Amino acid sequence: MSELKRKLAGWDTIIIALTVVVLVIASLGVPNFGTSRNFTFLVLDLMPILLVALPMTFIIVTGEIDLSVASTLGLASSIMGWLWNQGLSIESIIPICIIAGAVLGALNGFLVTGLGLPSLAVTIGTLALYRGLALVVLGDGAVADFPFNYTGWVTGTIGGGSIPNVLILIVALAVIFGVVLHATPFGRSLYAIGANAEAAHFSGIRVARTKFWLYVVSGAVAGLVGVLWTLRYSSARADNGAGLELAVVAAVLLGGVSIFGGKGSLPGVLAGVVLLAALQNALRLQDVSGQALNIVTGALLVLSVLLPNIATSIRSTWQRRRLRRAATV
Amino acid sequence: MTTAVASKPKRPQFSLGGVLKTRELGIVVALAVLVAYTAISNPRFLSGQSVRDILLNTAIIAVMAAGQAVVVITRNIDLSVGSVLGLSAFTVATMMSANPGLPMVVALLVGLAVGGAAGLLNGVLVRYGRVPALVVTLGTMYIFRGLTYSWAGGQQVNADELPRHFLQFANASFLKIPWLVLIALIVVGGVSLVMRNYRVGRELYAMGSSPQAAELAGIKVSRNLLGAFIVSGALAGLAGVLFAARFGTVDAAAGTGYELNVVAAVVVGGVAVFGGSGTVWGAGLGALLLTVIGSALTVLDINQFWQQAIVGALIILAICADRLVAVRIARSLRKKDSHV
Amino acid sequence: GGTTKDSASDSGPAAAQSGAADPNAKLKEGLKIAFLPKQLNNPYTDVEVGGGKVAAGELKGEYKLVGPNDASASSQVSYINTLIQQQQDVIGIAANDPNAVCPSLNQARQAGIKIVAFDSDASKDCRDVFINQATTQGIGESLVKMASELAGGEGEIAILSATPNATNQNAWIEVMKTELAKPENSKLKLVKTAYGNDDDQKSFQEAQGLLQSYPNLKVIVSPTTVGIAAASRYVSSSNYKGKVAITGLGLPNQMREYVKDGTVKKFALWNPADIGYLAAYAGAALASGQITGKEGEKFTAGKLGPYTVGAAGEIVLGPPTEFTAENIDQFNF
Amino acid sequence: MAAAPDKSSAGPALLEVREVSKSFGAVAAVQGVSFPLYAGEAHALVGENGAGKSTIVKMLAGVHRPDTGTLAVNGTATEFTGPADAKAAGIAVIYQEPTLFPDLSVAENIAMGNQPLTRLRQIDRRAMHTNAARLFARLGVHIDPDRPARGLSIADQQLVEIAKALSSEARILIMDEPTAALSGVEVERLFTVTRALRDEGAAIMFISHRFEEITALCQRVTIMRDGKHVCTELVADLSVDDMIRRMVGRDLSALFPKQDATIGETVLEVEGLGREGVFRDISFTVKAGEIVALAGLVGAGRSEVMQAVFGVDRYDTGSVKFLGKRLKAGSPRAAMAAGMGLVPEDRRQQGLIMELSVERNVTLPRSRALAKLGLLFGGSERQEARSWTEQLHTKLGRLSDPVGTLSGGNQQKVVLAKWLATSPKLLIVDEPTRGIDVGTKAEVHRLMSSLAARGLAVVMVSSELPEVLGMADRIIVLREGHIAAQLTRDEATEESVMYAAMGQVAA
Ligand SMILES: Nc1ncnc2c1ncn2[C@@H]1O[C@H](COP(=O)(O)OP(=O)(O)OP(=O)(O)O)[C@@H](O)[C@H]1O
Ligand SMILES: Nc1ncnc2c1ncn2[C@@H]1O[C@H](COP(=O)(O)OP(=O)(O)OP(=O)(O)O)[C@@H](O)[C@H]1O
Ligand SMILES: [Mg+2]
Ligand SMILES: [Mg+2]
Repeated sequence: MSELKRKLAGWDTIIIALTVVVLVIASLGVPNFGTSRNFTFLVLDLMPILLVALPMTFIIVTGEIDLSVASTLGLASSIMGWLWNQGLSIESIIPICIIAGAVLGALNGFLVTGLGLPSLAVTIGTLALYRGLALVVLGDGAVADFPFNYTGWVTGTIGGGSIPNVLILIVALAVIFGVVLHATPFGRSLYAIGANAEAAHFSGIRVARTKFWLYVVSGAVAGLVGVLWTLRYSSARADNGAGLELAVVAAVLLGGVSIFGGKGSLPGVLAGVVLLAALQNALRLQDVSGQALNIVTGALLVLSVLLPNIATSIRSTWQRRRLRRAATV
Repeated sequence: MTTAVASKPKRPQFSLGGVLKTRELGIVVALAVLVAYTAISNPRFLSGQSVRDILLNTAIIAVMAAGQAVVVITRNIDLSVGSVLGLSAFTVATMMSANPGLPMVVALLVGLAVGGAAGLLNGVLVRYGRVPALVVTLGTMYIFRGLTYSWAGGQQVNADELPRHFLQFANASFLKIPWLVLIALIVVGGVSLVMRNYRVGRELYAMGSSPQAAELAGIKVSRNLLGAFIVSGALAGLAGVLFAARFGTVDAAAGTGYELNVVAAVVVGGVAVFGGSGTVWGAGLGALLLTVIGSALTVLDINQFWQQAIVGALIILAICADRLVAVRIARSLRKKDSHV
Repeated sequence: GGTTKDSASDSGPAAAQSGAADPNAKLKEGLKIAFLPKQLNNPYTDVEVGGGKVAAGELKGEYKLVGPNDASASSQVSYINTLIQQQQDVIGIAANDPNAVCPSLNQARQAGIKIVAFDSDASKDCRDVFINQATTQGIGESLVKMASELAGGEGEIAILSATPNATNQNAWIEVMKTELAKPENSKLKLVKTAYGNDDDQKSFQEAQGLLQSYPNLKVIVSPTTVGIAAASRYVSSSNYKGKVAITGLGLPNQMREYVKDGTVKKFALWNPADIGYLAAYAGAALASGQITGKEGEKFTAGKLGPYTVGAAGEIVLGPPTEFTAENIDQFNF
Repeated sequence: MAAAPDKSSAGPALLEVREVSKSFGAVAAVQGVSFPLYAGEAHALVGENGAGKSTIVKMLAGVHRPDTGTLAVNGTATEFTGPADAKAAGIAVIYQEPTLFPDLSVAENIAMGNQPLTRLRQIDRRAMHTNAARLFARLGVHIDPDRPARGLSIADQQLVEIAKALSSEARILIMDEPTAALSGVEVERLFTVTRALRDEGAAIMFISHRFEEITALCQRVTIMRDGKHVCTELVADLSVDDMIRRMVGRDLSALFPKQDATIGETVLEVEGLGREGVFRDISFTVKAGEIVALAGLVGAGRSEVMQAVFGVDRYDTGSVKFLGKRLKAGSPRAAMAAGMGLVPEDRRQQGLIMELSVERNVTLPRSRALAKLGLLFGGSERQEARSWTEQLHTKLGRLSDPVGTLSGGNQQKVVLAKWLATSPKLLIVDEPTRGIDVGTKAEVHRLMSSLAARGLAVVMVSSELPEVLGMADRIIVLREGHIAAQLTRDEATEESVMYAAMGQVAA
């Protein structure tokens, strides 16, 4: 089977196709889905998952995982609220929150690469730790009085048109991450690490250092998303983004990234995120209950991997049959 | 996760038995210290009622941890246990409230069956669908929860709708030990024994240690893998029954978020997430440790907001300690070699 | 320089108040009335919105119920957005976070949708009216009153609340504290406020924690239906039964067993169904221009009779009912 | 050499391969091959890399199912649905690549599947331990049965595999290049044991690229070329040259064509290198155009030394100088930048990334150099990969195929290509011709000496004495982690090297 055909058989391509189909059907079939206001809502809803998914893709490609992202987001949000109450200017708070995220990421990175602890275990620990610290920082209160010119920007659209401001940010970051992963030596090294860390080490790739920086980036992005989240809901709270981590992992896997590392593409992941968000948005417009959404999400997740496998196995058995027949005649 | 040799602890199974013990010994020590400290600052922590409560709270997580450990040892994971608990708990609760006449045994069996079925589905998808366990069980986590919700809707089974003997089961005890605790002990003990001393157990370790090699060695990989997931599911189902009996009130949200606690317990208990090593009773101890931490913090009257942070920190400490022991073992090995 | 807390201009443009009220305006029919509770699949909520459904029927309106599975702050927003898309006439909302929902609610109001907050208020400048189950003052007082009676006027009491940032619970607790400060309650000592996050098991374990940490505890006051049920169940199954009294706000159906077995002497609650019912009528009145949410405006809420909009657009349902072994069997919710 | 008792061929075949074919996608790995395995006879299977030997092994083991054709056990055609069936049929297999369970103890690895049981059907640990110990004694190796398999050197792993196969007391023993990782002594021990089994009436199938081993052990040989069956003959009736001619399909130029190179300035200076418990005070130099061989018994620490020099492994004492400049310890990247390359001994774990395509593997160390403005475009990598794989005559389907689908020897060529592509000044090759057929071996040797002639410095770790003696200008012999002797090309003989390596006169 040819290069092209094999590419087409890949999960990510299937997901991308599926996403397009869903978008088309929804905008034709679902009333109010196609409207520009709904588009804004859609973008705002998928923003956090999509942004966090970018570094998460890198990390999973190297065969590790980061379950602490949502808690990092929450902690960043708490810090933002606390600093705001201290009377700092929002212009200085935002970079501080991003740096804070980076630091939290660095701790993950150190535990994983420095001490060689399994990332799944470590980030389950920091998941609890960071969320706890978020509570310590902001307590049970919520800080709300952020300046409208910022909250407004996040929820607003370019010149009041139909393109949300945050879309620029999303596209920019997505492009950067995509190019780095798919067209740079660094990107190549990530796949190598994910597929066989020892061989990568023997090829002169700095395995530990690379992973460490991935966690730092992941933390920083989570911090940024914490800021955006806070501004969008104009409410800084300790429990912001709780439970987001599994949604992100789900989206990344749905996008065709192998949980064992070494496989996956960013376009696939983007498609995965959009697919989930669009489906939920459309189904909600159709008054489908939240529980049904759960079932759909789960089913999609499993099917996205199951179907291609079934397809290939059918193909191969069919081939063996043909050979046997050829041999008997 | 990656099997990066660099980050993979070098660790014997049951050879160097002494060293192996120290791995769980670490947890035991941690437990002792924590209990001692808490008891000193508040003696009531060791009062019958309090100890009883802790054990009762541990029982449910411990039962699930035993099943989870088996799956993790085969280099897989089961994130659906929380949802399975919810499904089984709600099924059993509605069944018992519908016909209060049913004996406890039936409830337990139904719970096991529901869970087992769920586990079977996971296993089939992982083995025959060749879908990574984390993906499958993350998916079924959503699916089972969704099913329970759409079935239960708003309704909730309240204590007053459940038959006495069912609720009694949580507190009633057999020679001073509450049934719940007894069941947990039997489960953890039994599974540990099988995993340590029986062929199928060792085969599960082998599968986790090197899946390809397991295939070549002619191990019945499919059978064992399905078995592992069924056990994990069934025990989650059993936990569901215990949950219903203990908490009386059951709604569709029962057991939400348990999956991470259970995995945490298993990991703290020293089971390597890359599979192939660790022990079931270690996982049981992990569950106990986490519960004790939880109630100790409440008893010590630690600021509500600090509690979660402390739990997280302690989890990480536990993992670090485990790693230290592992490194020590690796060292001792190297030494042995060099004098060959 | 930069934008700081002090220099910040206050949040967004509040939606323009629709003109003057016309008390005799006829209630419109066929109104689209949507309810967005804190979270679905919670028995208390179901009773609440059940009342709303009845009212919507009487008003010949279209009733709709949507909502998240988790009571998290932000999860309600996407549902509000959806309701805006669907051009509802009235949204009845129990806010998980008074501010997080604000921007969307204002968008809704700009789109001409009337917002009725019930049960748990959204911040004032993004809703038209708020249906208050009872004055915060009233509830706080009756909670302290019951606690004092059960404790025999003196001793340690503790509070088992819902989530640490539940708007209404915190308000009530504030009132309780001021009440306890009064001389007649000087012998009552509030030793701790624990949070069960409206999660049955967490509440259950928090109750355990309280009883272990405070041997001389006399009363646990739980101003949340989940908390009081869990606490009662723990006490009734432990050897604290009879030694420690439980009271607070609970659902008769959930509490019946513990009232019967003596664990709980008395607890209070308003009729949740009436809240939804009143919310629906208030929404209709708004949508029909009978009221605009200004203080002093009057309207009639079907079987509940006439109501007056209070300060800051608050509409108070009425005093809570106390349930005891004697009267509990008359209620079924 | 025990000549074959010819009557055995009269007896019925324990196992018979009948017209089997197997293809993977486009690659026809095996096409209509037939041969018998007789009781009490050792049967060699030879062919170039990628000829299809391992594929046949895997079909006999029940890992692959033949697309067409059948396997007959005791004359009755049978279908293996999985390795379990093959085991049940009394077939024990040593795969080309070790297949141990790193977390389990060595004893348990050996016993896996048929552990001794107590009456409670529990595993009898003591019995298991003693069995393992007995087997090791029989093979004369020193491995602690209770240590985990993780951390064993390839050689030790291979020995455990052998013990595993012996423990199952199978009637049919299939060995796919079991000696590739072993040095002379172990090979001899292995052969004594195997001969014993054969004389007890077992049927042996033996795969190797070393003809002296085949003539030493086997009575019958089956030759394959490009997946096709060439012939099955008595070893006695064929000269080594006949075999090579039939298997390669042409006459071969001599092995070890060492051409003299002008020795240039010193490239590598190792000073008193040492690592706790593995090696100590290792000092030597390598000059441009020189081929230095590291000889010694398996486990002598040769790989560890060179890995420390290259920086993938740490060292506690001493220093490494490259072109006069001191090299940063523990940094392969620094070593590469300075112009060093290391072809590691463990292809699967260290040399290649099995899931990645051939091209990605070849260009991995070079991706930075190939990038334009920091960006990589598919073209540049592919060209690089194509030119090098073609120079080494690598047998592969598509450059985008996962390298794991190549045959053992072809994988080895890819590793060589990967490092030659970095055009290094010093190339360290650890067991460069392990599992490589004669044809390729000759190429690799020619390549090495021509590179040396062009001024490349080469350090070669090898367990194959002929190779060491044939290729090296200088030979450094390691024993138990320290240098036992340094011999020039003229001083070096089989005896002198073995003497140094074993510390006593080689019997
Ligand atoms: N799993 C597989 N998928 C695709 N192709 C394969 C697979 N296994 C083997 N092949 C191909 O089949 C052919 C024969 O491989 P095989 O391993 O049998 O050769 P071999 O004789 O063992 O070579 P060597 O002496 O190097 O081990 C090779 O071209 C190889 O690329
Ligand atoms: N990964 C490892 N972990 C622990 N010990 C090891 C490891 N690899 C090798 N050793 C030990 O280090 C010593 C030397 O290793 P090794 O056998 O690779 O030396 P060698 O001379 O390179 O042998 P060969 O290259 O022929 O395999 C042996 O005692 C071996 O057991
Ligand atoms: Mg081979
Ligand atoms: Mg070596």
